Amino acid sequence: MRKTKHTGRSLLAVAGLLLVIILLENISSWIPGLPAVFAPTSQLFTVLKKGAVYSLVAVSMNLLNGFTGLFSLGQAGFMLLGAYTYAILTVPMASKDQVYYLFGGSAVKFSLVDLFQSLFGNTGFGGYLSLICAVLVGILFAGLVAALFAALIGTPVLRLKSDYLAIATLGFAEILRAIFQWQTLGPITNGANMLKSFPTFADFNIRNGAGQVVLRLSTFVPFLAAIICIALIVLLIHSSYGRAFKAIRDDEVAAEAMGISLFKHKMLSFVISSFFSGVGGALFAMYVANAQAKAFTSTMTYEILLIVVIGGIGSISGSVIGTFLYVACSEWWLRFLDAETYIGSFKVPLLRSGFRMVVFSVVIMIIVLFFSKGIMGDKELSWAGIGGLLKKRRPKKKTPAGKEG
Amino acid sequence: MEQLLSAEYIVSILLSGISLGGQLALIAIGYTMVYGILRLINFAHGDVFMVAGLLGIYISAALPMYIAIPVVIALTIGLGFFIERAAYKPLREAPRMSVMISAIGVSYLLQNTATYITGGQPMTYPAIDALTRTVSIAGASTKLVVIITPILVVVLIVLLTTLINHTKIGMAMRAVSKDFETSRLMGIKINNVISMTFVIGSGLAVVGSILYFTTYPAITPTAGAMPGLKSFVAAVFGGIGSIPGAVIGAFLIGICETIIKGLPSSWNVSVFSDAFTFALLIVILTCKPTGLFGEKATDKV
Amino acid sequence: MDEKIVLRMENVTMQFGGVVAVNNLSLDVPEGQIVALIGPNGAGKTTAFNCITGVYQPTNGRVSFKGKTMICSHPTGKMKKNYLGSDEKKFASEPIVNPAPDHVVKLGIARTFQNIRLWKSMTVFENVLVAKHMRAKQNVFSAIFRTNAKEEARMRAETMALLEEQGLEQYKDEIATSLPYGLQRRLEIARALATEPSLLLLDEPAAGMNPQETQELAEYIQQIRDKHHLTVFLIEHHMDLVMKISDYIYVIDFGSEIARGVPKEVQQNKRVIEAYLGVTEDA
Amino acid sequence: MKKLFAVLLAACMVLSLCACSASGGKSDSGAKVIKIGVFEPSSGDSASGGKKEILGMQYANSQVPEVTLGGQTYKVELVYGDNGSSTDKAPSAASSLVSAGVSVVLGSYGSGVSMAGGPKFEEAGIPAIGVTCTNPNVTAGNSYYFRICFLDNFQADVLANFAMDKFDAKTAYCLGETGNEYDQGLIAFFKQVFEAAGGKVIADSFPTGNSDFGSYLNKAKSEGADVIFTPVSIAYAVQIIKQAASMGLETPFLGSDTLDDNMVLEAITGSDLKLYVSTFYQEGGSKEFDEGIKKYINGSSEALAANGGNDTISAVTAMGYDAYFVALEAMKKADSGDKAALMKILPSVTYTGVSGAIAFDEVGDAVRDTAYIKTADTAAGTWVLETVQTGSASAAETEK
Repeated sequence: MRKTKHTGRSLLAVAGLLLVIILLENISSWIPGLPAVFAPTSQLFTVLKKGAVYSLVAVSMNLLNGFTGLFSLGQAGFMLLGAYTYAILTVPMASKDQVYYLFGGSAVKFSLVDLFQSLFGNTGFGGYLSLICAVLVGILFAGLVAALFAALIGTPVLRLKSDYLAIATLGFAEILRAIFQWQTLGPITNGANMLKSFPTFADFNIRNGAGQVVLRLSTFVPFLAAIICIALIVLLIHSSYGRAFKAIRDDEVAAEAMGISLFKHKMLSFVISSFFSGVGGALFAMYVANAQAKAFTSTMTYEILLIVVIGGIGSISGSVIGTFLYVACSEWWLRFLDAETYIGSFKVPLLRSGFRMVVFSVVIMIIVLFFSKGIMGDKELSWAGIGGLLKKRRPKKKTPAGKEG
Repeated sequence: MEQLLSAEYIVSILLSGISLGGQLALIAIGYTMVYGILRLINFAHGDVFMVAGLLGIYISAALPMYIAIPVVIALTIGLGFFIERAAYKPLREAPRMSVMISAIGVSYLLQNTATYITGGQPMTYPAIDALTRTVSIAGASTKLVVIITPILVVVLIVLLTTLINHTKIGMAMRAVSKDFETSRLMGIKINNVISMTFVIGSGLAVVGSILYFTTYPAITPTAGAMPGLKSFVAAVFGGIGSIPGAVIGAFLIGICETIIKGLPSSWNVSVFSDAFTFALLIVILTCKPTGLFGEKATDKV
Repeated sequence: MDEKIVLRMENVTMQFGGVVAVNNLSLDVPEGQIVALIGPNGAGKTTAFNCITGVYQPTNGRVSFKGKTMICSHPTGKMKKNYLGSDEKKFASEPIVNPAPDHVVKLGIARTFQNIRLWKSMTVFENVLVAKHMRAKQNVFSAIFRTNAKEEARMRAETMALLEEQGLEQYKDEIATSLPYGLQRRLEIARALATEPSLLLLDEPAAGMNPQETQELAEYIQQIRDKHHLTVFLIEHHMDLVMKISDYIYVIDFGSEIARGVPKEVQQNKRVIEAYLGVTEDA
Repeated sequence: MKKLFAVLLAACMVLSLCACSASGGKSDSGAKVIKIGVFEPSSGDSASGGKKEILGMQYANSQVPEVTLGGQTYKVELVYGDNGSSTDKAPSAASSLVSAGVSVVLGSYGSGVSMAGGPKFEEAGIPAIGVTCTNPNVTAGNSYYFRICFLDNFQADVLANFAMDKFDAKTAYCLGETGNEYDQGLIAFFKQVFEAAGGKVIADSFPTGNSDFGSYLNKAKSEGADVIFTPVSIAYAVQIIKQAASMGLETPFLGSDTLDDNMVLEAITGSDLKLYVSTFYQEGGSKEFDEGIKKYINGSSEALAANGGNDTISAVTAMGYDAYFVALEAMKKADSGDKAALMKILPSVTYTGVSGAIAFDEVGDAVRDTAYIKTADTAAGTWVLETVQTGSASAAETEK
């Protein structure tokens, strides 16, 4: 009984959140004269979009590292697979020659966008429907390709222990990056060059006949996608399989002795995590509006790992909170540190391009050293927890340290 | 194609491969020693190497070379020591993952600070006359550094092995890497041993940085990342914790990499020069999960 | 012999490098009985267990479960030259069978550990529930989309029943490792039972217990044997426990069998007394 | 200790939030402001070029800091977004400019970053004027991107012809960075022209972050290249030049506009290498500008540092200077600082700057047919004009 009540409340909260996002995105066009933060060009929405995408990736990494205890550093590689799969499948036929101009057009002679447009038409509602279908199918394939690849490399790699597994997966990501940059595959991957012109979040904004935006959905879409995927991961973690994963994390030997097949379950976790990383990669491509192997370096994996750790290894809500804090700090709140600033005629010392990242890394070091359990530890944000927090503490205090220990 | 088979070309490729391997070996030792003792992949090691390069630039601009080099060595060793004390020591009791994250954090901090100071632009390493002189071997002209590197590496490794096998601190190091807890109980000053490891590792990294950046004179904030990762792979490849393993791994990787880069352009394979390192690693790990010279660890049930 | 043999070890030898931990061990565990394997510290008891449960692949020998070969091995590769045991020809022609530990559990052999290995982040309830995972009829999709709700409910109900039976129900929401030592042992047994075994392997179940607790444990083992129709094979140090509950005892020292028999016989065996009291270090 | 840090962290966040809201409202005080976004790399591999391009804009801004539109005087403010020379940082730098409320964007140095940032400007409806991003794909497929420089197919055409005319080159070795649009595009176009004329091209690329160019140069030598074409970022160019110098390579180097940089010049000075680069502007093109910018550079230590410590004028500085005035011209013509109005008027804007006449074609590209080829005087450490190539404009047209 209690359970259904909680599910109901969670669903309500998610629906509420999505509604708030739509409101937030559109409020500036409905009520003029609001502060600049609410304008659609505000950095707020960049943070929200990137945060949504990254939180999915962080959660998928947490599934592997936090819940199954597999120390994998292949995240960027699977994102790359996802991003490329999505991009290759959805670059419209009309743009292919331009995008693949170095290779005289693409070897992939179809595009999901055109495919669905030929079914539903390319204007008005039909156009919107075909966009949704193309993106959906593209994302699904992105996940599947990443999952397939994970299944292939899982057999040799998952037998390795801790650090060896980490370095092997990191290596695989690097190998993937090289393969995708290989000129010989150019007609498919565009060599090492950028893939672009595929549908992005901005394409989901509903426009009227004159091309004016009527309803903005470009932040709502990544949120919806991320929420669905994270919900699936949460369902998995709370299922019998999720418990088996945790058993493997806590004690492999005991898990095996209780009939849990290590290989099967590690593989399952690896493949599922990779699937969602692939989906995350596709969303990332939609967010930055391009796909290029260069972006998916080990630095990206480290970044996501840092997010997971800051949020709390083994905590989904921690990963999500961690992501938004991380993205907001790096993209928005600390940006002023990069600009040379004068107060009157006094030039504020130290402030110039690059200082933001220095401060940011110092903050990260402080968190890592002094709050090594992360924001949430391995606890989850729960209704009871929020209630307790509101009662016990003054609601003002919301720093990461609020829940230490 | 045929031109590529000329003796001159092959010799020049092999020479630069050996010299790259030697430079990687010096970094790899730092990785492998730290791992042997702390079971920590010290991701910041490659960046210490980069910082050593930057220090070389800034200090040699102010001081004559023969003073600058010892100063750079001292400062980098100090940096290595400081990093251990500030970022790793407080986490000695924490899960291994935390320490590794801390290492990634330090790496991030060093790179970003370097970006801030240099503006992210490549800095040019000063030419050290004794190393940059051109010599000619089997018709292939090359810098003296290419010849000096492997010799210096061998000398340093002999010194290091002597230190480890025949001194008290070396014995302590071996003991700690065998069994951390017991060594502590036996009254070995763990922290001193660990600091010493970092000092040696950083010291070798400076020498590596001088040789490396003399050969490839541009230093960007990320200049340490790839050599660092490759050296780590070399260390894993040879069986992490084993010094001869790391050195052999490094030479192998260095040579393979330059050979791949040297293959005919029409094959389009030079993009795999880094990837090949990792492919090699994965093959080794799947055949022999603990590397070439790694010790097999059995879990106690 | 009209009783059915559940577990049979034939010439099992386990050699690590140049050390023979288990040497040519052969034994039978008949159905419904409690059989003990005893021996001084380092005699190779746990290694023998690990050879049965698939943790180690024995160097040589065969283990059969319910009359079927479960594990079979003979020296290969480098070991061929360095093998120090005997009977290496006996199984040479047979294929090597080396199931993973989870496979062994699936056949119906469950075990506990000498140094308790409970899952430390989980509650008492979850510890037992996870052990139910293996036999649940579900797949990952039905688990994610909750179409396995019936199965899940069944697992939970059975777990609860098991906890009640073991008297652990009042601790069900506590973190497993926070329980007192004796209860942790009991929980580990409950967890093993949740895998629905027909043979239960207990690795020093009385380690670290006082006489009172040991007494209780003895009764408890017999109880669960009867209730779950189990065969029990245990390793033990506590002589009184072993003597009290075992139907048959095997004694090993330095990996080799030195005696076998019913408790009475073993108690009076000279070599056993020597092994325990004399030449080797004290147990 | 933990508490202390917690409080400090919290304080940091509050402070930064305040700073954000403060910077948002700053423009309201005093005179009316029009913001021009400067989308340039001031860190990373291309920082050296980006900074010089910015220098041109800053100089232009210092000369004409105000614009009168609709009878009202506006102060023109430059807002900087550092794209870090990397395509993965570019979108977020572009977003930061968008959120700062700029009316028009200038930049970037480097085609890859322009392509990566372009969609963000398009989404926000802000026109962007590319200054020296020469890859065709910057403007193609993005109606909001314009540019005032020539295109790579033109540049490659000029260089390929130059190589064949001057050195009678039969085999060209081309080396570019993997995944850099600019490098790869130029090499591809160069290959087209060079091979069409009967030459042989060996195209090779090195991975990002590579520092061992000896292997590549060795290969070039062994494969018998008559000329080495290296259209790479400044950072790599410097390394290639240095390693080539230490190898004593005699093969002449051809470079694209990126190599017209005093860091490259510094690297080559004192060596025996031969380097020819194509570029947008040659010192002496406009006396007035040359004197003015030199004075400006020498006038502040920061500007001097940005220019690499001397007052050699880079072509990109002149281009940055012109780009600023093109933007201003558009504002005057539209009589508005509104991004939509600017977008509407830009295709029809014409302007004659220090680097020549600027007008846009239907794709948004500048109609340009002049490239300067300079060579490095390795003894004096200066650029010397080799020739001015007025490429057949048709060559550029047919490529499209």
